[in-house]
Amino acid sequence: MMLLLTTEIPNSADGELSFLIIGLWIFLLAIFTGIELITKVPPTIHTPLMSGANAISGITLVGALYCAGTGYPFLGQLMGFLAIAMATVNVVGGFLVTDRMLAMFGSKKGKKKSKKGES
Amino acid sequence: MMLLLTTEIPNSADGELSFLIIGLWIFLLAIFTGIELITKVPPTIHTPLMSGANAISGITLVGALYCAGTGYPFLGQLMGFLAIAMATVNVVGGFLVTDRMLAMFGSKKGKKKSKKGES
Amino acid sequence: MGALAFLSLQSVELVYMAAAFLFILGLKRLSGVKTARSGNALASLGMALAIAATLVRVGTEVHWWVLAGGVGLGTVVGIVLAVRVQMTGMPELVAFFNGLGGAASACVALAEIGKFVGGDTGGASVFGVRGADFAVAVVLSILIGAVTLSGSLIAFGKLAGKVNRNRFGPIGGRLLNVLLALLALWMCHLAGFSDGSGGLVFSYHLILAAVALVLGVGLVVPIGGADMPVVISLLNSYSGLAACATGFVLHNNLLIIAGSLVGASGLILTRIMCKAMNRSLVNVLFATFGEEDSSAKDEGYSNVKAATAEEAAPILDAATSVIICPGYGMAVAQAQHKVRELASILEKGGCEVSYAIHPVAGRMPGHMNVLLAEADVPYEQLFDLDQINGEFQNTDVAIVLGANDVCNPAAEKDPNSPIAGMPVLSVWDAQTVFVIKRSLSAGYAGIKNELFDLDNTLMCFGDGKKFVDELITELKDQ
Amino acid sequence: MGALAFLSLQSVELVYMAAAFLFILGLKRLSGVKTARSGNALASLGMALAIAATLVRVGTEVHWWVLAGGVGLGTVVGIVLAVRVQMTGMPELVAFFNGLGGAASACVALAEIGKFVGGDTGGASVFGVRGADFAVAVVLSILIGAVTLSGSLIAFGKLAGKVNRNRFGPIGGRLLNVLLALLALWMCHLAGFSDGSGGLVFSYHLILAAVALVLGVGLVVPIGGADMPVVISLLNSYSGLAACATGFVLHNNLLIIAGSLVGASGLILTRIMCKAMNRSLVNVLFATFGEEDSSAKDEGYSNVKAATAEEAAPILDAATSVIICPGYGMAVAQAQHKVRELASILEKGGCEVSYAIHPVAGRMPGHMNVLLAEADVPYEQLFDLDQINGEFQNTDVAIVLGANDVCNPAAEKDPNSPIAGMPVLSVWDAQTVFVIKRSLSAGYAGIKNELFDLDNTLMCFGDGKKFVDELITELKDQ
Ligand SMILES: NC(=O)c1ccc[n+]([C@@H]2O[C@H](COP(=O)([O-])OP(=O)(O)OC[C@H]3O[C@@H](n4cnc5c(N)ncnc54)[C@H](OP(=O)(O)O)[C@@H]3O)[C@@H](O)[C@H]2O)c1
Ligand SMILES: NC(=O)c1ccc[n+]([C@@H]2O[C@H](COP(=O)([O-])OP(=O)(O)OC[C@H]3O[C@@H](n4cnc5c(N)ncnc54)[C@H](OP(=O)(O)O)[C@@H]3O)[C@@H](O)[C@H]2O)c1
Repeated sequence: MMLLLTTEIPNSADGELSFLIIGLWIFLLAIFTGIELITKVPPTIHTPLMSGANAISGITLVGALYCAGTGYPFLGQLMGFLAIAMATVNVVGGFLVTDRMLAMFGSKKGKKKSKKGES
Repeated sequence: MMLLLTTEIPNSADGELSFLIIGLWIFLLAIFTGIELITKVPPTIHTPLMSGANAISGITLVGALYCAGTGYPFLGQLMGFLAIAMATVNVVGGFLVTDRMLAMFGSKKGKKKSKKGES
Repeated sequence: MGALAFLSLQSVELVYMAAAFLFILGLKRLSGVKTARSGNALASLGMALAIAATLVRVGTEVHWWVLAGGVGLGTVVGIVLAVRVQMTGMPELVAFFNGLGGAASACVALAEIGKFVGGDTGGASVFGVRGADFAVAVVLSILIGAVTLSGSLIAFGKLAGKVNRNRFGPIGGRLLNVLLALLALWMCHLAGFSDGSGGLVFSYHLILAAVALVLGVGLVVPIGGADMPVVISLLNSYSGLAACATGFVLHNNLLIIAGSLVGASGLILTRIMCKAMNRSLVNVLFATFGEEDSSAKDEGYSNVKAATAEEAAPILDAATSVIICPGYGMAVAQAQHKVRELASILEKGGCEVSYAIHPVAGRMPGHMNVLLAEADVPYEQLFDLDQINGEFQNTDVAIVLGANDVCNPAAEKDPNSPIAGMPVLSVWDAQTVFVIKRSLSAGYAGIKNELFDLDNTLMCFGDGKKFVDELITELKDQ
Repeated sequence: MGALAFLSLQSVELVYMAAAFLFILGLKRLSGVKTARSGNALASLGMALAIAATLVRVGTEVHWWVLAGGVGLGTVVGIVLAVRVQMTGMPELVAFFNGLGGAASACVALAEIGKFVGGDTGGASVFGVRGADFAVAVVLSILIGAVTLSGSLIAFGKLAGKVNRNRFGPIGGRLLNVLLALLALWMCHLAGFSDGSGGLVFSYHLILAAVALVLGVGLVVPIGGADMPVVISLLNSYSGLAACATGFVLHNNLLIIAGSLVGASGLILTRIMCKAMNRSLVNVLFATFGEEDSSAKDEGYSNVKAATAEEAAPILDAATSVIICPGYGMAVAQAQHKVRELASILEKGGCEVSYAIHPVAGRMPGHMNVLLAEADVPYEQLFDLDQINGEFQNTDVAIVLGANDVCNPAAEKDPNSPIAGMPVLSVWDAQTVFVIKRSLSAGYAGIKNELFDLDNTLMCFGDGKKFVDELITELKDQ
């Protein structure tokens, strides 16, 4: 009994803190982080930002992969398949196309150097 | 048994996620949020920022208050008393002095108006 | 396996943390043109890490057709779409991907419900067995995800010019939308909180998804085509929030974080666009703006002076400073490479060339920047509205290339204009203004542009690419 | 009570979330001079909320002398200190408060250990009973908290001029510090991971605290007085990290968040200062810089021209542009109000007055800004290094008021100088330079300043406030 008392945590014991609360903490902080980060992105790269953010939202893939596990009935499997396929398109396509766009922004460096070389 | 299976969460069940992991998640996000926020503070208010941040670090007071609860032996109580007293100085003094400084920054508005009135 | 699974859970969480870290770092690096590409690479590395860790955790007891089939199909389609798309098609592609992201979240939630009803629930409700937070998170995932899917597809169709209001008949009427929304809420309640056999509960969720799909259509159909970028950005934010909700369903912090980041990004871009157009989000979403038949507006001009390339070239040749103001027409004509060529020729002749980029020129924020970057225009020559608006008065020629609304003086002069108050490029301050477009027809906002009537304006009718090409030929000849 | 406590826990968490939100919002508002004060108010509201919720949760089964006594004493002391302090004493006060914050964290951890050993542990170690994360978090709290306390007090003493190296004899020697650090680590191990009776375990923790206190002294004593601001800022960051560790001890997310915010703030300010001095943090912490006897350096000047107020005033009267460069001496002399008065008189005479604020002028980042704000100098007249360095060449008179290192040409010209590479105010580009200080002695870096020898420099010897006052009198007379 005494032993139990000493191991009691004064504020919040693990078991008690529901995931809802944990998730809300994370959500609160992540929203703020997101706002601070995005407001710093210059208009020039808003289109790549949009498609890049889009690719990140494909994170659902991580959730979808768990749906491939056994224990899901057929309808669940079908939904899992759809989820995985669509999220993968979003991730693969999104990052690729963003990279294609940003590569164009980057390429100027080489060009300018050669320009300097010319003059 | 089947009921148990259906209530199993595929990824991470509450009970299992230790507070260490939760705390690390929170820490990661909070550090980023802090960095983004602070880099936006202009040099002009770096001194108030320092004392304001200092006041916020008095948050330990929240932890210290739990130490006033019964169940602590005398030494623990003594430590609790010290913690509460010191953290309170930090919080009360810190926010007050920051406000005093910032009030000086703000006061210019009134002054300028009167200046305009003069000319 | 208990202890092993526990360890594995902790280490998977650590990898997820690393992934979240990389996402944040990636977005941070997006704030500079030079670091942006590496930022995207970091974010995709984070995604790869998260996927790898998940695969390890999921293990080999899986339905392979689901896992391998889904990933394989998705990868192929993703690569093909990403490689094939042309820069002008970017807004459509983003809309399409976005829809898929939302749909995936909804499907994950449905799969969880499938698993739920696959077990023996004893006829209890989702809420009864799994608690309120699970029930709410699931229905939110489905609702937001499905609205995002159908809304994005409509936006896609509108951008591609394949969808218009009439195609959908009464759907999108204000009353119908309210009814649909109420129906969706009711289905949410039934799906999450009513007792019933597994089959019944699953059907409720499917019906909820169906209603949400129709609602998505109904919400986006009445919005004017010119406002699609705002809609897409908002839906982008929704797809993030759907991922967030899925995170609450699966108790997965990484999904919550990544979802929130995307949600914030979409919201901020939406706000930026609304500000640049000087309109409120409510006005964008619920006022049927710019969807009127815009072709009928090419009347009422009294002082139009047209010029051929032959006539325009000498003026350009004599100019010592030129500002090019591209708009959506440049994207349509894919004239960016020709524009760059024209600029090089002018620069060789000692003329100073800069580009004025309006924040909502084109059909996406930053649309013009991407196109001009594709054509290797140095970004030092690109200036935004505030930087360049004072410069027009010292400029010999302003070339308005396929832009219309973004240099419409009505925004400043006519307080009753639908675009009143929107900051515009004051091209009319330049000595001479060339307006290159195919006709006198209106832009996306569907309104008349007094600029075409001004004394110092020369209308250069023709396709953007073709006309610039003719200018180049003329200049080379001289 | 089980269910009630659970409910209460959830709602306390929600209040804590609101508090975290307010802290973040408060820091966000600190990014503008106009919103800063409301930001501080928001943060203190957050703190009040968090404290109130905690009090409710703690309930009435408490030791009242601990609760009421601690809060009462702390409030009185806090108010008295905050109201009494003069703006020049700000760096010391921040250092002092900072030490208390660290100490509080250490005490909370010790109290937890007190509670732990008060129960029946059966002779097991902290680790054995409460797990590795608790044990590590506790010893980190104590270690960081105690180092912060003693380090801050030494920094306080150095700033107030009450502490110097010799007072502590051998403490602070490099070897001794390494030994102390090793001892502290060993005590960490004993405290957290060794079995023993409750009394023994508690003693280990107390010894750890004692060793950490000595370590804090040892680490800060050898650091030069000029580098105290960097040290304070670093210790500020430590006090945040200590709060963070306490959060891990108590499983309290709010402590983790607030602690991280403070930790980040301290780190960033540290980095900014190091950059402004062009030195690395390692160099600041481990090179004994600027602590040499600086009074001996007022020799070696060959071309010093002194001027009285009577001689200087006419030059000032004739000037049409003046830049005032304040430094630590202005803080010492509390000359800011007089400076403002002088500026008003000059402005009335049609002269343009601005202030050049070096990022490390004074003894704290932003130190000069606070002082000048106190004297109601409009912040539109304040310019930082980059903005104003090009202006000196078009300026008639630069008044260097109690500044020294921040306008030492050696930083640019002598690559072997200890301050080589630090960006400085190029006051020497002005037509005439007035240097107002009491003697030819060196500044905090303890080095010679060639500025005093230049042809266009006039040395105005005297206390800053007194000399400016004399200038004012002269100008009024004319
Ligand atoms: N970018 C964004 O993020 C965003 C967001 C929300 C809303 N919007 C809206 O989108 C509009 C953008 O303005 P904008 O000035 O860029 O475009 P605009 O006002 O839509 O005008 C585009 C013009 O390009 C011309 N054009 C079309 N195809 C052409 C071709 N092949 N060659 C030459 N010209 C061609 C059209 O005239 P002809 O048919 O006569 O050729 C049309 O008047 C604004 O109304 C804005 O509010 C943009
Ligand atoms: N601000 C920060 O955040 C920070 C951070 C880290 C380091 N530091 C260091 O602090 C130094 C700041 O440079 P600084 O130029 O402001 O100050 P400084 O180099 O320390 O010089 C201050 C000068 O003020 C004079 N002075 C003292 N009392 C005076 C009085 N009553 N009336 C008139 N003059 C008086 C002193 O000369 P006399 O004795 O001849 O009067 C002294 O030379 C730099 O070395 C910087 O690296 C600052």
